[in-house]
Amino acid sequence: MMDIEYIDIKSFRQTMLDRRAAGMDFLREMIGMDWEAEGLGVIYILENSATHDVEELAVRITERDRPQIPTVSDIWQIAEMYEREVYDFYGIEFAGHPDMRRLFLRNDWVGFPLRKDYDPSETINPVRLESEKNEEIVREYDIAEDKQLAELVEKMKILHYDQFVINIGPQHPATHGVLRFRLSLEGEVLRKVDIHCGYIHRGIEKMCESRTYPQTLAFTDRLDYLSAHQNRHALCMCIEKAMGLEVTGRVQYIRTIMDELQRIDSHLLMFSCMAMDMGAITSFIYGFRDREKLLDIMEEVTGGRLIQNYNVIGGVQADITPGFAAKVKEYCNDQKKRLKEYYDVFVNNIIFRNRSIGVGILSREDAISFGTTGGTGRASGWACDVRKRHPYALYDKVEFKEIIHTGGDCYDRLLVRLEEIVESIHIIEQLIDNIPEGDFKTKTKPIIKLPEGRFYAAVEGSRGEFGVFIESHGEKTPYRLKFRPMGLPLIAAAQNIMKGHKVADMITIGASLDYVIPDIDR
Amino acid sequence: MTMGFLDNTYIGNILTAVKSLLTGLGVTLREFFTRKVTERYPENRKTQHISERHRAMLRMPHDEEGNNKCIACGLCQQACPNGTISITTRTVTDEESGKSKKVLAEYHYDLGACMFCQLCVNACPKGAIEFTNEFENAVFDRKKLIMKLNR
Amino acid sequence: MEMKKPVIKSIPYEEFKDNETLEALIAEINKERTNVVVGKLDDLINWGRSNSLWSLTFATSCCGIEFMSVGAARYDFARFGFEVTRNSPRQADLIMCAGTITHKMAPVLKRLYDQMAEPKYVVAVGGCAISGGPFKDSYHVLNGIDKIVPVDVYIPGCPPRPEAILYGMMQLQRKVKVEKFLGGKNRHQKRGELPAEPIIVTNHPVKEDKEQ
Amino acid sequence: MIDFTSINASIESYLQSVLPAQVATLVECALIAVCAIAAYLVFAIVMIYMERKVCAAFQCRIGPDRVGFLGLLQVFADVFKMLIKEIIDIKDSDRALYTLAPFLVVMSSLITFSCLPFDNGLQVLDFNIGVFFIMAASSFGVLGILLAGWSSNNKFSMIGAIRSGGQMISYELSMSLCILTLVVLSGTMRVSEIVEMQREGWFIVRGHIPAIIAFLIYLIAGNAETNRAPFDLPEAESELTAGFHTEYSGMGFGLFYVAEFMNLFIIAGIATTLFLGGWTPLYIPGLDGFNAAMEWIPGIVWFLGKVFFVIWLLMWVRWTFPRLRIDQVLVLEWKYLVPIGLLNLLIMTVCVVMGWTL
Repeated sequence: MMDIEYIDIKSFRQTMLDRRAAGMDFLREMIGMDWEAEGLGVIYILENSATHDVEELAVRITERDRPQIPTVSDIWQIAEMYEREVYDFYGIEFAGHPDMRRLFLRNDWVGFPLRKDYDPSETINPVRLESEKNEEIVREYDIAEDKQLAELVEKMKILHYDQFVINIGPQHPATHGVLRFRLSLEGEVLRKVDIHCGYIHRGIEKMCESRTYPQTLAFTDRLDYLSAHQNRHALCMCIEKAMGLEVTGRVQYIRTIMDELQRIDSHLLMFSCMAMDMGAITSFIYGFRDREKLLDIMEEVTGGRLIQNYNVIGGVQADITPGFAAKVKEYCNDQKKRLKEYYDVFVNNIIFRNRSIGVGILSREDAISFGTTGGTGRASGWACDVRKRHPYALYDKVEFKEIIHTGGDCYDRLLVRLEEIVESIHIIEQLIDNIPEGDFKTKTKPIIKLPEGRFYAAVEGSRGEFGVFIESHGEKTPYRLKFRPMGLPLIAAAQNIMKGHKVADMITIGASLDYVIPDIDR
Repeated sequence: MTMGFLDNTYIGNILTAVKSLLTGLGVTLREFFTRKVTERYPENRKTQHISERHRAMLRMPHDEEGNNKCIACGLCQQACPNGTISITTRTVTDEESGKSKKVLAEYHYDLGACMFCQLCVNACPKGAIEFTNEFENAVFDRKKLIMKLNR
Repeated sequence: MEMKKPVIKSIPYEEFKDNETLEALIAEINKERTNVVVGKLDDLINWGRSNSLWSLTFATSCCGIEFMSVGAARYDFARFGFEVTRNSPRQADLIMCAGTITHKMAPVLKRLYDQMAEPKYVVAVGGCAISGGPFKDSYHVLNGIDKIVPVDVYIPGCPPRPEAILYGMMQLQRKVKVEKFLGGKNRHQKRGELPAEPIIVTNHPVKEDKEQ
Repeated sequence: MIDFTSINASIESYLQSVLPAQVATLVECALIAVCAIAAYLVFAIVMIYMERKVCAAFQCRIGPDRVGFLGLLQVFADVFKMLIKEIIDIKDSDRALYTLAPFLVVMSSLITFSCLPFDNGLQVLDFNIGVFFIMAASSFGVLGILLAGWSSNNKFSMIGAIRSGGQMISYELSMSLCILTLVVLSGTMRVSEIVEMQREGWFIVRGHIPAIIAFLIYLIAGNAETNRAPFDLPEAESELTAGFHTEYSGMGFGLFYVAEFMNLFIIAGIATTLFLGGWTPLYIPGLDGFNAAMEWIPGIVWFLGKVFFVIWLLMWVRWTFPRLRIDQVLVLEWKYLVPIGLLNLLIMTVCVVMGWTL
């Protein structure tokens, strides 16, 4: 249950500045809301990166035609992206924001889909078969305090016509899905990077509002399919927390083990894809070869290779199979040997080292300001592991090391992932022999209703903090369900750190940040 | 990877580089001669192992007389998050007791939209439906993916 | 006339699914008789085409990862000669649409399809590409790519396992094998069957710039 | 051993006897052209198959095995497919240059290919500046790539072509330096003489350290010349989709594809001719019986055996390393390969002058 402090819009900016000065340097989450009669609003979850104190603030505005809230994008860099998202979904304009474009939807989209009064009919927004026009001009709103409504003050060009602009994506082998970069080049050097996302925006959050709680579970696997277990774990945890349901020890063990297996899977894929992006196809195949063994183990238990549908409210879908523990142990031993091969063939290779060391450096301050949790943050020296910050499941009972590197470059980002594989194996080895007997699922009522209130739960996903926010009005469907994307901070940071590098470095940086687009777009 | 006094010199750089490249070549050479991991589908169709729990298609098991366990309660249809299942029922009157009850007329299932979340199977009170691991389902016609599960 | 049945190594004809649609297609193609020489040449060309299906790498979400698995060591679609995945649509023979297609992506898919050189094929992989799958109620998801491009093979699954993708590719091979490249009917006509393009609304969403 | 010189002579005298002189020459030319093109295609097909199988083996895969026995017919299927693929007209492209570009690339490699001495006398052109001619002919392929990139009206192609230009022209230098090193050792530029001189010891052995260094640099530079990984920047898949040939479909792309493989063959062929003794058998001084046995194996087998070994080496490298970045490619050339190559040339010259060769 969250305790939210409402701030008056007049003192909003000052409050936010004060909070930042008080050490709240990590904007964990920014949630747009439509409370119908009570107006539109935004919930901010702030965290102190040193003490891990969390604070929840909210701001409301009753105006619906042109709601305006002062920006915080100059206080926390990530807010620039988050505010664009809120604008896209709720039409809230952020006064003072430098680039108020839609983030996910086409720029000719009609309406704001997450508002409760949105009309989804096909006649308003049909499938258009012509591409959207590139929007070179953006709106910027003046932040003048005395005015009632901030006015449009300036037109700014994203990319100038006299620049050599190339377009990478949305269908491009190195964008890991459907992300689109518009690059302004000078020779091979990037002068400006403009990232477009939304090519796989499926409106999951809106769909969840009309689904029962068990039905919402299925979507989490499809957000970031490489941390399917963790995502689902987070949502189950959030719902269980709201219901006041305790899961059995056996379930905790299974969930923790599965989360770590999934993490290994994701990190192996990250290594493979990074190798492929840099032209080392053979290393890519080695990574995949070993990943297949892991998938076999997971499939035997969960029935799925990628989309596993394993966690359910109150437990897991099915009990682990008898041979599970033995197979996992065999795999873990095998994988440790394989890791050396990765280092030999790819990581220590002089070509790779030259291409990744010192490339795309993200400083610790920027990492926190952008909120790039996960391996990317840890490669920049920020101890941001949710498993340590806000332990859940069994993570306060097992012993493991939080891998921290300080270089902040592409090389360190890869190293963090590879070393985390070892840590994950270490966690699994502590648990696998001690799984207690018990039920694999606590019985729940057929229809699940959550008590009124707001709930937030977070897990350490494969590439950062994955959070789930639920606002319940006591019904069997959530009033608002928001997922904290792990990838959005990453691409926000990417836009910044890519500048000044070469085209080839852009690919390296993209691969090392390890984003999964369906997770960004939701 | 240190070369002692040659560190960061012109020659030292060349030597470290060559050493790292040779290590890499060694790994691939070893793989060149190891046994390949490829599984020969479809040659191994008879012997290949697919996890029992793998979900590839929904099925309604029938006994020898062609009866199924479905009682047409519609819970699966309700549980389905995206309307993959549609059930039509008809009412039959039991001649002895005179009571009328709903029975299943047609059980339609759209394999092309199913997301294999298992909510329908979980919801079914009679265990009338289950997932199978028969994955060879590719067809040429979209209509073929909408299946009638009951006989 | 004896019907020409496409042969695929290791799987007998009868064990394939959806032979009815294929037979209907054969019947339609073979309405007009062609001479023997052209027929033989056609067989040769179709043999070449069916064994050299190079796919465009077009993966939008989860199914794309399974597609990568198909390319990796364990499933190895190189055995079928499919391994040359091209990143340029000009050089690809089929577009393997693996993943959800949203409203924003739809024009891109259509454009990629138009950029490909004939003969070209479309395979819809996974529930999302077939019907919108899990997201078919969403405001931003296209309910099946067959609304904008003609689809040759549907591979259901969410996501389909790698073997299922290989099976789908073999289905496509069968389809290619029965087609007529020379003289006969081929798939050019299929374009006409597409639904008419949706109505385009051109009004603008956000408020007009005040300066104007 | 079969001596192709006499066979050639007899064919020529036969043609001269039945046909008037000019016609006979024409027929000869046509015959040679047909043979060269046929051989070119056969080797291309063999190499594409080999590449797929070798690459698969390095990657723990099987590679093509369903089309024909062991997948032997795979490449033929690809050829049939490619031949009938639609050729797309690109909007706003420079059509003449766009069409010409792939032919230029193929022509360059075809001319170079025909200068390779496959066996004693089995060589189209053999004249006193043969090595020089090979260098010249092989280097105009870059023109085709530049034209392809320019005429496609595509920014990816353009970047690919520019990268290619910078890269190929740079690496030409160290390649020439290596060849020069060998010319210093052999004292001639006539290809047949160079091969003949290696009858009693290949140059890589006789030239010992400088020759080995030259061989390695030559392989690196040759790999870069053929635009293969780790130097495949012009078509860097993950950056530029397909680089300079992004807009080519059907046979246009097919020609680039074939030319890439044949360039690899040519690089290996030149390496064989200059360093590994061409078609001459393995010769170990002192072991007369062994040497006689080696003599029994025909020269063409020796030549192809060595060539495919070198190709395998290059494939091994190709399927192991990640790709370099454009500035690193140039740094490698100008900071490392060229200075080392120059020094190596000096060492070789000193060795030859002092008679320190074996």
